[in-house]
Amino acid sequence: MEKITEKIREIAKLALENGEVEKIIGWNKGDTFDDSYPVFITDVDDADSLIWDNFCVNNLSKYLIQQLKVSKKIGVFLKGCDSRGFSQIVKDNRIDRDKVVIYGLSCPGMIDPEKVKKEGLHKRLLSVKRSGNELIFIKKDGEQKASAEEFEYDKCLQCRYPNPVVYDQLLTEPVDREVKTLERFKDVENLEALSSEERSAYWVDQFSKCIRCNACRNICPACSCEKCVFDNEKADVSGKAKADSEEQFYHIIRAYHVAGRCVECGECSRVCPAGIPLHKLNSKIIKDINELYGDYDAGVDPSEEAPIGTYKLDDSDSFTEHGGEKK
Amino acid sequence: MKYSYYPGCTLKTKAQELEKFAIDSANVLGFELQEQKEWQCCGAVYPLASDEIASKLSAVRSLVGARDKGEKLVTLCAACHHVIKRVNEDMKTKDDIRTKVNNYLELTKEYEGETEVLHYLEVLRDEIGFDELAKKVTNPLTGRKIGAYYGCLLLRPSTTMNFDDPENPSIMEDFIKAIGATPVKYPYRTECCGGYLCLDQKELVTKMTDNIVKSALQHEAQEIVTACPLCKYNLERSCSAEKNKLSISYFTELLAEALGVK
Amino acid sequence: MSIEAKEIEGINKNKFEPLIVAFCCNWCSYAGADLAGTSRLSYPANVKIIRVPCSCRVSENFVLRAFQRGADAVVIAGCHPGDCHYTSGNYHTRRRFSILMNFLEYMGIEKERFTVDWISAAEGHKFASVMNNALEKVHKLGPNRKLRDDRWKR
Amino acid sequence: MKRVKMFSNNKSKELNQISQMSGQRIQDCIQCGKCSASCPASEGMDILPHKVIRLLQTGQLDRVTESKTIWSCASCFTCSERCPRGIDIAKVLEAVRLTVIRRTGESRLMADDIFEKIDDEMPQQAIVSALRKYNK
Amino acid sequence: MQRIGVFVCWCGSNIASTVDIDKVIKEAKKMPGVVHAKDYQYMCSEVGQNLIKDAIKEQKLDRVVVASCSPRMHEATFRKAASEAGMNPFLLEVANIREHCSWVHKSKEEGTPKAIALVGAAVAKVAFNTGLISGEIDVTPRTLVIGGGIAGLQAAIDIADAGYEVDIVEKTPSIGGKMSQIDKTFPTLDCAACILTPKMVEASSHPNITLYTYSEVEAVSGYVGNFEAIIKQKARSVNLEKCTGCGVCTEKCPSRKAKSEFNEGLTNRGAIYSPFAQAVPNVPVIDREACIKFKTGKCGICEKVCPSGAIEFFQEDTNITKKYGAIVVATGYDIISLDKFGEYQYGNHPDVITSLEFERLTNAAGPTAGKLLCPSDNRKPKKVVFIQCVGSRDKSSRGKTYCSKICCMYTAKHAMLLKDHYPEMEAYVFYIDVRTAGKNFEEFQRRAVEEYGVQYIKGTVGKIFPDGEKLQVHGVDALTGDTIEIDADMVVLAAATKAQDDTDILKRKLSISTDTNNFFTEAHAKLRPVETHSAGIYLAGACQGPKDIPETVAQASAAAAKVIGVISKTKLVSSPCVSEVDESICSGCLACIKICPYEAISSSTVDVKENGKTISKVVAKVNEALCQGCGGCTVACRPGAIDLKGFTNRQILAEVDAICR
Repeated sequence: MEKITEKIREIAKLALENGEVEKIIGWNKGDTFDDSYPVFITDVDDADSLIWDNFCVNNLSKYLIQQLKVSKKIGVFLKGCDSRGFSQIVKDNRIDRDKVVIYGLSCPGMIDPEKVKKEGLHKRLLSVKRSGNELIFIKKDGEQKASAEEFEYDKCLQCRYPNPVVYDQLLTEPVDREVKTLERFKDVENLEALSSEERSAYWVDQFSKCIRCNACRNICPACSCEKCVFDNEKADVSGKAKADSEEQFYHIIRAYHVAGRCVECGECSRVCPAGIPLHKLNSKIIKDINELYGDYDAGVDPSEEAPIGTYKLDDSDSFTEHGGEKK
Repeated sequence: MKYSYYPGCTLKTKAQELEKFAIDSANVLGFELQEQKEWQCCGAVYPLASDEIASKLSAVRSLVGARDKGEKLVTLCAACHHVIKRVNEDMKTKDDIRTKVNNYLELTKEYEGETEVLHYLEVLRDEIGFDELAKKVTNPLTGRKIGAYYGCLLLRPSTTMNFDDPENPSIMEDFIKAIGATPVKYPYRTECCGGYLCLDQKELVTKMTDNIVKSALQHEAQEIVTACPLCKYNLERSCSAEKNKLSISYFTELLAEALGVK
Repeated sequence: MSIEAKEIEGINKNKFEPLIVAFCCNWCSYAGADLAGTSRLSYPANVKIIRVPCSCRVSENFVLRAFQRGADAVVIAGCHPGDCHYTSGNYHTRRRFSILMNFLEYMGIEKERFTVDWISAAEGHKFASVMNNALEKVHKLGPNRKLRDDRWKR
Repeated sequence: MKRVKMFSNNKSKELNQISQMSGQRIQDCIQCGKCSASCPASEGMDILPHKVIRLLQTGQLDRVTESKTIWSCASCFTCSERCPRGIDIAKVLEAVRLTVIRRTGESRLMADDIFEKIDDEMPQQAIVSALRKYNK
Repeated sequence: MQRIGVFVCWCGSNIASTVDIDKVIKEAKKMPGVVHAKDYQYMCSEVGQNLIKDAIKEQKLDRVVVASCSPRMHEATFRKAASEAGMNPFLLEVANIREHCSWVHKSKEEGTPKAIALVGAAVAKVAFNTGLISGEIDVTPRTLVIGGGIAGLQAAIDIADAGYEVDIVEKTPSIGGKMSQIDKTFPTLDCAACILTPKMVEASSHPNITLYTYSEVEAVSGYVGNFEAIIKQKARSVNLEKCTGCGVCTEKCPSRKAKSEFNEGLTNRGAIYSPFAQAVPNVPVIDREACIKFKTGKCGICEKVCPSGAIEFFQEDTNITKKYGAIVVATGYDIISLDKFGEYQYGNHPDVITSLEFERLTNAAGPTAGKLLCPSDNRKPKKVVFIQCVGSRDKSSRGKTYCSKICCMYTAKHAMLLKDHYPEMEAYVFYIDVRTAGKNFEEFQRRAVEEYGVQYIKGTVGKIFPDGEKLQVHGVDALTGDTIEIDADMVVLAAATKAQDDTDILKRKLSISTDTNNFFTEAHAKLRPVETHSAGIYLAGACQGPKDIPETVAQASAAAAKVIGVISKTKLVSSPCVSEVDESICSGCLACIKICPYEAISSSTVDVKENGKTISKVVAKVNEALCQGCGGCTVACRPGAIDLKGFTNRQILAEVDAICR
């Protein structure tokens, strides 16, 4: 990854120097081992601060919407999942593809600091290096090796698109990792197996934790409205009282609004300060869409019709018995 | 090609030639009829009332047998074919019957009408092909004018049996052509012979069969073929009368003759 | 009157008075409801109808709001697929609410509380029976508490 | 001829059974007579099939159960095949037959009468069928 | 705070008997914003309407709720009244307390609370109503008539006579339709040609009418007043202008295999042919499937013999695009295939024919020059059996469930004509019921029986047994209870009518709807019989359901009147209940465009101020003339930037809330 970091810096420099782009969106390293945060740089000298490491989980595509309002052309680094988010944003007509230069990064899987902490490895930890499927924890007092699998984000273990689906320049060798797609909807199936009482109890409990900080909404590449319906008084659903029904309303509608557009980046769950497993909402809808209207992966093939907003004359449905009358 | 084969009671007693010639011909034509182990009488008539389940079980057992061997089920006797085919349709389409039967039989794998039921004639038409058959004919019955008699059970109800056009069928005529003879189409070939009425409505049956035979004669048929033992019986009793002498035989007999195995 | 209706009458004697909010498209289902009226059919007063131009005008917000404010069941009725006055509206309804129905079930709201059906302007009888069935189901389930906004007294 | 008393279709239990057993909607019949015109066994009948349906429509079951017609039907399904109203008349007649023979001791054919009715050529099929149709 | 007035109608006892009006009034007065509540026996009456008008003026009401019958019944009435009182009509809402309340509930215990709830909902909604102004649309004063049969011709001529341009698009090479094949017409027995051909000539020579024969409607877009249609003119291979219609080519054409459509396949025709002698235009067409030149490259005799050099093998299909203000659909009917009716031996025996074939066989211009002969051996039949309801009133998979309507009458006509020309012939008619509703119809049918001695037999035919040159017809006389047998020479089948096979395609092109039998559906079975649900598209003739000629012509003229009502206006008023976009909220994702069935939404770029800077952004834009107000877009719009006037999110949520009180 160090080599890639070098590459990233050169490319950034070059692009800014020859004016190919006005601005670069990438990651910087913070003080702690796991702090790799997004930066916007316009100054060539800042390029040297850019990094690529095991904690660059943050999806940079969403920033383009705002930044492109003030910049003519932007260079951005995108992982596989990020790139799906990017194409979805383009499909939603929120940014102009031609104003963006995409530097693709094939992603070996990002490391979940929580898992590191759980193992107590974070104490006196300086940095984490990766070679293949092995992690090397470099601490003040020497090194420690471990298998990467155990520390990757759950979503990364499920990742089906480690390589960018769209890019202008790919900075890495494509990686291929075998994916346990069988597990893809395991969470959903477990919930489906419960009784409706149990399910509702589960969700009421989860949503009651919600503090309406809107982090899920802000990070989500599918949540790209100028003004969210929940901020639009005219829509008359902007209630934000600390009441279960309000939070349920918010999360149901949010999940429903990204139906057929969620790119499964799992950022919503990651950024939720209350730790609500929001991705389980989206997975359910994806599962149903696939079953009812055929498999569809948002943000992969721009030419493909999104399942919501289109229809077939002989669609099946989930309410009339015999699954819908054909006509 | 191997098929599960359901003979039925009559073919083991009064209609042995129907079966014998069928099996001999099959060997010539390169397919095998594997008689099912411990088959039971199909009941001869399809139980029309919705509340009769028990009388459908034997048919289902045969269907399951074929299913488990992964073979199509072939029949010869029109009555058996009718019963088994319709019961199979019930198992496919009638949820209540399907559940009841399955509950009763306690099969390892539930039966849902997967088996394909074929009449011997359908095998000749759809699996072998009449053109192929014609090639295999060593002793064509050239010049013989033969009237096919279809009867009821193979044709109706057409939605379930879908054996052929219920009003103007042609499968038997095509068969007759294939074995080198000249088919005679006569309008009564799909009219009922009276079936089981022969037990206590003999005179009615005679009236019905006379119409059929007369019509065949009028169109200059020299003989009649059929696929049903009961039809054959009824028609023969009418033909015993001097006025309408006409020989009645099973289609398999002619087949065997044409293939030179009679 | 239909047998179900009689039964429901019986049940109505005890206090639980369910509330059913029905969104009906103006061209088919609302007209179907009118026909149910003109042919003097009967369905319980618990059903309250809201008129929309097309079933595709019904937003998931409306459905959730109804549940929030104390509806025990919600019905959406539109023209039969292929007969939409606006040619394709109900096809969108079909997809949107197939998804939403499963999703609500996933949230723990019983499927029986949410009905989507096709009722033509000629199907007064169907309208009555759909409403009666919806009510029958609700009576089996009892009042809806899920999604319910407790601050809102009904 | 005797004047028949009509009463609004208060269906007797047996009539309900018949529509249940047959699964057919006799009220769909528009009396076109296709069944009677098609029936090859009509010569042996005292009441033509379409009249049988009509009598059932008006609830006069006894006249049907006492008729020769139900015993002359050979279940050839010609009527069922052609009925423009999609009524399976063969099933209706079967249901009537069953109502009769299921009444205790009203089997049309007793096992021991069979022998005088058969000859040695007669195929088993005929006997089994007859027993199925006439005997419970 | 608004000043809302509530008016509760008794509808005589219709509402009052199961709704406690006083209680409703009492409760209504308590509702937020309500300043006035009154009741009256018949609100829709003049007195009732005045009650509303006066109150609006005196009480200074700015919104009104009328609790009465269905809005589908009287919303328009009351809104008109409101506007006469100087209030914007869209500030009035109707609460349906009759169809949806008093008529479906049995007791005041049930009815009254529900009525109150419904009034409450209406009050809550109306509080958010805003005055709406209808827009205006230009009108193209030209009409497209699809189908050149009697229906299309009648409609076209009526419209043209009123002074407006009409284009007729006819699929076949000539106008005239089914009627041109018919010999005589019931109940007056005047010859079809004598009354049809003049109309055909009139249509072709009318200065306001343009004929597009051998053409089809390829695509239709737009909306009432402003349709745009693409018409595909199939290559005729003969130059319409040059051809004199001398007919030499059709005589000389060596290919004689193709069956004559006009003679129902009873005769053959050349590959180059004119459907019939009186065809309009009288210009032949080359059937390229049958033409030797097109199949082998050789021949070309027609080209050689044509004195005016009109043969043009090189012709290709051409598309014409034109604008129209209104459309009349007059595509007519067809008859079902009889393959599934084997027992009648149609197709097996040449002497079993359909009624339409019988028309040809008795037509002086037909294959037998009007002499009735058996197709099998041209002998004169002695006994002719007519069978009705072949596939009509048939619930089985073989036929159609409906009554074909015309068969009873034309069969009576056929039998009568037959007995009139050949008194010695025997005519039998098998019928299930004889249906002769219509002026002089019953008398006509009885004449066939009473004066001409046609044998009517209640019952039908089981099967026909071909028997040498005879046809043994086995039937039943349901009245005597006899099974009967007739040794007929000819059998005529009254095959069921059906909708045209391409109905579905046309339906999608026009976005109008069809019923379960694939006939086009009218907007209202009783009150709007010739309109469709799509404004500006009208129906005429059998494409809307089986019809005889008088009915067809009547409906055609009715459709014409409706059309004239539209195109005679220079401007049309469009419903103001359309979608509108709030550009400040719209993100320009344009999900709404995909939903809209009318292509009423497009994207546009606007400049907006965002934290100081002016930036240009893409937003959705609604064409109010195209928008039909279904509201699909409003749901597709996640932020709720697009809303539907008259049914806004606020209004509907307000109703929900009110109902849940």
